[in-house]
Amino acid sequence: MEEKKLMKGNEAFAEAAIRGGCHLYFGYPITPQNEIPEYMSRELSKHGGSFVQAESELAAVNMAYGGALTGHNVFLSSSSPGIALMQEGISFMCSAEIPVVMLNISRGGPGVGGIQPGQADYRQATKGGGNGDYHVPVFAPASVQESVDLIYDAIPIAERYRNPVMILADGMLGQMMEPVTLPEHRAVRSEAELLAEKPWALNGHGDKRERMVIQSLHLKPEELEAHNMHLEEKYQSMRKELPKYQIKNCKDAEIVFVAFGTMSRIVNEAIDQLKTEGITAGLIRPITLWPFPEAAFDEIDPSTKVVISTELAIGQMMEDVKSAVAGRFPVELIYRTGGMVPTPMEVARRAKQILEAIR
Amino acid sequence: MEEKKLMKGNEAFAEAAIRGGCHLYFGYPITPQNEIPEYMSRELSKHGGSFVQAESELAAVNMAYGGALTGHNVFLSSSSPGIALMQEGISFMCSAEIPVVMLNISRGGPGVGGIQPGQADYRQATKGGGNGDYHVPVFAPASVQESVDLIYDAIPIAERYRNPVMILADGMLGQMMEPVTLPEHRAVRSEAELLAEKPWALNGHGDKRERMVIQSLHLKPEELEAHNMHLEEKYQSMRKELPKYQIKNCKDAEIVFVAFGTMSRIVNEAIDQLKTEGITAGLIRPITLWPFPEAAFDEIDPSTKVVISTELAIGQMMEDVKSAVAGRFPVELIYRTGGMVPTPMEVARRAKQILEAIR
Amino acid sequence: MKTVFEYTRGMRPVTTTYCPGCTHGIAHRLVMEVLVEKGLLGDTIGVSPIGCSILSHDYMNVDMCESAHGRAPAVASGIRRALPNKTVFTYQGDGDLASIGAGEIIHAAHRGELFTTIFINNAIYGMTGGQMAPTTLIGQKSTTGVDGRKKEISGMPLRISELLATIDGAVFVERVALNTPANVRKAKKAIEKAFTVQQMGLGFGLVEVLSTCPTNWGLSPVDSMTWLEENMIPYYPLGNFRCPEEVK
Amino acid sequence: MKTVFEYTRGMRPVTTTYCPGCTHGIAHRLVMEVLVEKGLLGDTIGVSPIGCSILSHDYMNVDMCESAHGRAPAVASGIRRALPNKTVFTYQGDGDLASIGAGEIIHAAHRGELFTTIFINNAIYGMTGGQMAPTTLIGQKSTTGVDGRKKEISGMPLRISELLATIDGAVFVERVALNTPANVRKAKKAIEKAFTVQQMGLGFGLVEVLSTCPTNWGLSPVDSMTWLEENMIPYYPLGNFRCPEEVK
Amino acid sequence: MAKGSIRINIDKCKGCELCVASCPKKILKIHDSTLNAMGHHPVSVTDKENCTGCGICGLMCPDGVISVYRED
Amino acid sequence: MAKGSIRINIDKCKGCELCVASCPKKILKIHDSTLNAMGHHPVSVTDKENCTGCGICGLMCPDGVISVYRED
Amino acid sequence: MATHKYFFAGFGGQGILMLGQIMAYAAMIEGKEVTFLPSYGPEMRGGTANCTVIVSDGPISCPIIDQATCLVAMNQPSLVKFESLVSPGGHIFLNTSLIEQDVARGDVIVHPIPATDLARDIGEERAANIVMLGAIHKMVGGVKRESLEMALKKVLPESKAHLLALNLTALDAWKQK
Amino acid sequence: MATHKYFFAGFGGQGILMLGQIMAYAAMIEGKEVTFLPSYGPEMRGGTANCTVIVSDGPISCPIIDQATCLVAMNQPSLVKFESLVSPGGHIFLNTSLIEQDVARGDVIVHPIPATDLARDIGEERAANIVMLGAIHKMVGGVKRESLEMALKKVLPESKAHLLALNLTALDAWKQK
Ligand SMILES: Cc1ncc(C[n+]2csc(CCOP(=O)(O)OP(=O)(O)O)c2C)c(N)n1
Ligand SMILES: Cc1ncc(C[n+]2csc(CCOP(=O)(O)OP(=O)(O)O)c2C)c(N)n1
Ligand code: SF4
Ligand code: SF4
Ligand code: SF4
Ligand code: SF4
Repeated sequence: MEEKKLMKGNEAFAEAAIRGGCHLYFGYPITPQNEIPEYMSRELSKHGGSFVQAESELAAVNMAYGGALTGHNVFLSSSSPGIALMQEGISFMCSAEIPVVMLNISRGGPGVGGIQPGQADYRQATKGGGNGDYHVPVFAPASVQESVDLIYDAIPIAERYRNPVMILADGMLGQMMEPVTLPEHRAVRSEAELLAEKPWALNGHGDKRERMVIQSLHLKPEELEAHNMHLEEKYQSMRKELPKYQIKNCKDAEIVFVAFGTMSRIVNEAIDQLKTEGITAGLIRPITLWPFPEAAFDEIDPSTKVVISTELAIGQMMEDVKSAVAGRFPVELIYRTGGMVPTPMEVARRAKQILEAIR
Repeated sequence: MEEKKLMKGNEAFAEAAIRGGCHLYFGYPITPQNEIPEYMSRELSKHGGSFVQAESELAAVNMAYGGALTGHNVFLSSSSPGIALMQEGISFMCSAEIPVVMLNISRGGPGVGGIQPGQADYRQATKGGGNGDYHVPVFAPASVQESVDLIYDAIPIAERYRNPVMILADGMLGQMMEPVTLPEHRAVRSEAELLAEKPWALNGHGDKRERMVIQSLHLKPEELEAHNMHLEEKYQSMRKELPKYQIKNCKDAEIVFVAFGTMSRIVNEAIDQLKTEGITAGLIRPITLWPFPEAAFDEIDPSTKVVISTELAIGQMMEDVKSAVAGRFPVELIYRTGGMVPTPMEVARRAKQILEAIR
Repeated sequence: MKTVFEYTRGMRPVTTTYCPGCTHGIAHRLVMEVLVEKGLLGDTIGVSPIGCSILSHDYMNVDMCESAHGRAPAVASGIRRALPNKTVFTYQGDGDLASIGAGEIIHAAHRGELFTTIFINNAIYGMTGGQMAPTTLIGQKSTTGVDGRKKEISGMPLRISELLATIDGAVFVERVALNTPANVRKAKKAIEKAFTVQQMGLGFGLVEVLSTCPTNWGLSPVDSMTWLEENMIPYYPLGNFRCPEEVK
Repeated sequence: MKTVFEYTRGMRPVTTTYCPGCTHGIAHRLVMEVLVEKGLLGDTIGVSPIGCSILSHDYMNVDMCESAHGRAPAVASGIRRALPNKTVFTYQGDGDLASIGAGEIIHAAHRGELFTTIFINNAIYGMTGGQMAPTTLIGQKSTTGVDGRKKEISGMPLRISELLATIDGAVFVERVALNTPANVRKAKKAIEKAFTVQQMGLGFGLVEVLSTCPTNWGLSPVDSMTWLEENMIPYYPLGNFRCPEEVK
Repeated sequence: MAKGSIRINIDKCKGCELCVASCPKKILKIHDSTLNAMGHHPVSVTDKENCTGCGICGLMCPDGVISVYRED
Repeated sequence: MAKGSIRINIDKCKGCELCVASCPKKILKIHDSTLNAMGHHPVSVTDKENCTGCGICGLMCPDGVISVYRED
Repeated sequence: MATHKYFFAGFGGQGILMLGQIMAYAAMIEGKEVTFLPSYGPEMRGGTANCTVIVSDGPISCPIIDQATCLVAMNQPSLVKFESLVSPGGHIFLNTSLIEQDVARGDVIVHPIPATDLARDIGEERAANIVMLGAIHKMVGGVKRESLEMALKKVLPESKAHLLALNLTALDAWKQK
Repeated sequence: MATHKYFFAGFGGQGILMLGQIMAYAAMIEGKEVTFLPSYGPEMRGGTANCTVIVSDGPISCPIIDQATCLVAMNQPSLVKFESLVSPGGHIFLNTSLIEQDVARGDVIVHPIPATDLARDIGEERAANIVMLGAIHKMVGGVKRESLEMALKKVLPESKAHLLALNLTALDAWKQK
């Protein structure tokens, strides 16, 4: 294991992608993730890779598709409105089954909004704004170290399912520095190894096999339905295999918070503060936002008084929380929006109010 | 009231928009809605309006924003992947509070998919793929006549809330012909009347007032949060004021189908077929998909055995159905995808199987 | 007995879905003949965006991928950066390249991406049923301009070769037509040069191919050839706009 | 005593957030002076897309709207079609116009939309912190090209005026610079003509304004002026590329 | 004897007449009374003897229908 | 008497020196010992008598700081 | 409540959609409920065309049919593909000018009409659809003759108004068979 | 478990973020847990800069603070804006070279340091941040002196390595006040 390094989130994310084997990066500047393309522009050529500053996010997502359909690993990053511009491309890659790892360092919206951290891209990430029946697994790290690990791990996950995978972090994670242990560089695969592992990848038929096609259009609805059913099977596997969450003393908590990413760290401290006031509170931290870790909610003690979705968004995750809770507990919301971030004390105070209203 | 006309769906939709007062149309060709731009290109100039064939859907949505921020009514149409390309623009218009009526004549996806009818843009429409905290009311007509009426009515709704409104129809509705009664032409408003009604609209300050600004960027998070709270208030009003649905014998039904648009018509006939086999079934037809008409589900008789979400999508609406049912009944799914459309008999047969498995 | 003409093995032995007399078929064949003659068939990846030719991957005997409407140049850029030793081309219609994909083609040229674009200019949207394209001629009828294109409303038709030739990275730009045997032969030469430019790593190359769309023009295939000659060529002059010294 | 120079009432009496010596301020003022002199201030709608100048609506005394990054020409087209008797302009940076918005500007020109574009070419992305723009010069350092732009990786810088001048509907295209008093005066003349073209309904007009970004160039404002003169003007020659007879 | 000859893959012919129009010898003609599997009237040679084997018909056929041969 | 004179709105000055560099009479200078509310050292005139009222400083100032007057 | 579910199928160019539209117009003229649902998409390019028309005295819930009460097959592939769609006791109209094959089923009423030949006889091969329409009207009904004539006038584009007489003749041509 | 929550604030250009980073590095070198959270965005352009550094012996859950144990105000506006952030009994370091105002609260420990002047005295006005760092280290602690020196070496870019000696001097300059 390497020694710890103090790194700015965005730079650590870029380095994690490189070590994970993404030697192709296509991106367009947008705050608060500019350190990523900047880092890639300096570092990728050292690994025999390629950095292209795309003319737009629309171009970037399509370059990513092009790069990845050759079997090479591609990393893509942007921030909220830039991700909105990629929706057609994301839906396309799902339909064509092309694995790409995408990072959204999200900010406040809607529209241009602001550049301070937000989580209001929850719906954009988990429900998708592309057309049609598709899903993208979404991971939500809470620290620089976890981001690094999730990005690194997302690469083989995307490959395994032949599907894009998204990491949803926010501007705060991108801009802060924490000590991180960087993972080892994955072994570089030769072109032949790559093609052996990814027999679907295009590389020219070399007059040795039938020509291959990567497609998204299926004019015959029978064929499109069959293809969609095939995709749905993959999504079902993901639903079984991917859900990931962390639980903190839910056993005898009056309040169970649900929070992801940066917000979960604030909630963690709020829980400590509540404890000093004699209120026991627990936390469910979804690490996958899609598939949403519904099983976590079975671990809530029946004596719990309220489940509180705690978000930098106006109740976006709350919809999934309600669905998972399925009427077993009242579900309440604590949120800030537009780039405002509550302090732990603020969360604790509002939680107390909610609890008192229920008691 | 005018006499009935036999009209192709798409042409009737275009005419409804014109009669409703949308004299600006910006669009880009995409099957199965091409009759709309074609109709507009022929008709709009007759009403002193303007048709522009945009260079892309991205341009179209931004032209629509430009046209509508002057206070004029704008109509916009496309189909699934074209709508995906508009997500940044839709989020932007919500944030800038610009009313536009948008029509998605949806097809099979994901990606390019196919051109046969589908409802798999449900999530795209109702959860949105733009960034940030925003919502777009979505209306789902089931006949050419209802489409005409909903488009016509959507125009003042968009104006009232200063928010885009979407009509989600599918290729079948766009391509079929049914007799329709067209609504009256709304009175044409003079520029002065328009500005009196929409004091926010840009028209040049005429050296008579302070310059006005329409904006989406709010660099100070405090301001962005305040703006988002203001938007959220509107969304709360919409949640109260807009939900719309139709119910068909839910009182003592063993099965309650939930279906919208084209699919609801198939279900209607399936219900008749089930009746001949001694099975009573009812239908909840959401007319607004967002806000989802949760109240409708309170009208389900406690004796009902199963609620079946019936979709041309893989369980997209089912998520909202489950949430509305909140554990009161088992929720099952009947679907086709990728442009395949089930016949009434097929729906009846599968519903029977589901019912038998539950009994 | 000598074989003077035979269908290239670069084309798969299937029947295309193109309308009778549509020159997409000729253009396809020329590209494949060039790749066969250059020995590149096995080392090539093609990109076919949405448009009538989206199914060209069923016809062309090379690895191919579809792309979203207009985005083929971005996709090709991605492929080419991933596979620096392969040959890459896009085959794009005029709606695709000149309208929705204008930004992407300009920036592929701007970066001097090392791929070749075959640009089929048939002055109309084919696949979607005859709507006006940026290349539709003044007076030409379309389903979104039933009285013919008007300058006041839609501007003058866009000349893509002239526009791209102003970009340094677009080192090879030539406009050809498929209306006569002589022009078909010239078209093939241009395509060959464009691929040579790619092989030599000199920059981006584009061949604009004036083509017919008998169905949406409402003309017979033979009359379409005449219409192309009499209407398109005067506005879209044939010839080379840029060619590197090394290839001349 | 005669007033020789006074800040125009077209500018609001506030302090801009621009960095010291940034020539955005000069360009703003010139546009507003022209509108005041033409008596158009009250009849104008401006469009400011994302970029350092997104807040120009706080400074310019006309009705204005923001636009998504790159899409100002589409927004302006929409406004102009809705308000055929008003004056409309966009004020766009080089990242905005030449990169993400390349398609939109080309098609506004293609349709000959009746608005005016002020195109601020400062050879860099300002707002986001100095990344390479399509207009960044060879060798020029940026945060996504720390060793300076290289032709092999990023191509040669895009010359927007030359490119747009090939489009029929772009009836007025001129490149100016803000580095000397004489050039500032010429810039104003060009802007004035561009608006005249719009008033006369002749077509689309664009003025490319070579500007400085001292902050991201890492130079003092005064040195930036020299750098502009010595580096930008040689690659981006000043002058008129297209002008209708009526306005000459 | 004819200098050249052609072979027509009738099943692939769409009857577009591009070959007919371009044959310098004017010896190609749509065969009105035949219909191929696609429902098109395919092309046929009216005067074999006059074929020069110039190859133009093959060059202009969009559908790879025609092969052309010439005596060495 | 000076042919011209200028008025400097010190609070808006960002001290960029563009006027300093372009004044043909070289009579403008940043006033190092003053700080305005924005924290910039504003410009000042070193030699009022030499101002010709040419207007160039106003023309080159990006921030509307300077007004210029000339004797009629 | 009488409900007719027509299914018209043939080559593109045989006027299948026009056939359906005339029927739909006629029904509407009579104040009946009607839906017309065409197939659409690129398969139509030079390929096949078909449409469903439902005519009813009461509201029509569903424009998609499980079974047709009346199939018109204008060419051979249409018969093969859609024969099974017809409800027992339903009608099949065969354009025997282009269909040699027989209907395999025994539980339907078959009407062999050499529509293309009959149309050619009256001078316009492309009026075969109208010939068929006349036959359907006679043998299955659904709408009145006047309504059909009015519908014909509505559907014919102005530029083709001179073809009205010919089309009216075509309506009766089935009698000649 | 000792936890220090530093909040550094001043003008852009005063080396605020560097100050925070050196502290963070030093903490990491000692194996402590640490988070460094800068303000970001366009308000930084010529404007203000601030950052939060948390140093702790145990895991740090939250990088955002309700209260700081130590505020460093390098200019007047920072003091005004952030004075209330300090926890009772906490420390406020004032750059008295640029701040004339007094701290209003009585429940905090105030350290007036003329950092800019002291830095100018040793020959580099921009080392005021390091002067302050030395003072914090002495009066509040949190990390060891060796760690600070190692961190300084890490944070100084190679091109500025020659400034190391000067910076080490700056670390002790507070003694001169
Ligand atoms: C995002 C998106 N918008 C629109 C379409 C619909 N569409 C399909 S092909 C096409 C254009 C076809 O014209 P062209 O590119 O000129 O090619 P042609 O068919 O004429 O060969 C369009 C608009 C689409 N598939 N995707
Ligand atoms: C869709 C989208 N992508 C990226 C951004 C980030 N962004 C904001 S301004 C800008 C470019 C600024 O450069 P330029 O247009 O040259 O203007 P300048 O700031 O230099 O005046 C970018 C990339 C954004 N706001 N939206
Ligand atoms: S960053 Fe550059 S363009 Fe932006 S205000 Fe500063 S100097 Fe001007
Ligand atoms: S080879 Fe030449 S002469 Fe012979 S049929 Fe073909 S075109 Fe005519
Ligand atoms: S050109 Fe080809 S397809 Fe056309 S008629 Fe001749 S052989 Fe047939
Ligand atoms: S008016 Fe002319 S001479 Fe006087 S200060 Fe300004 S630039 Fe100098």
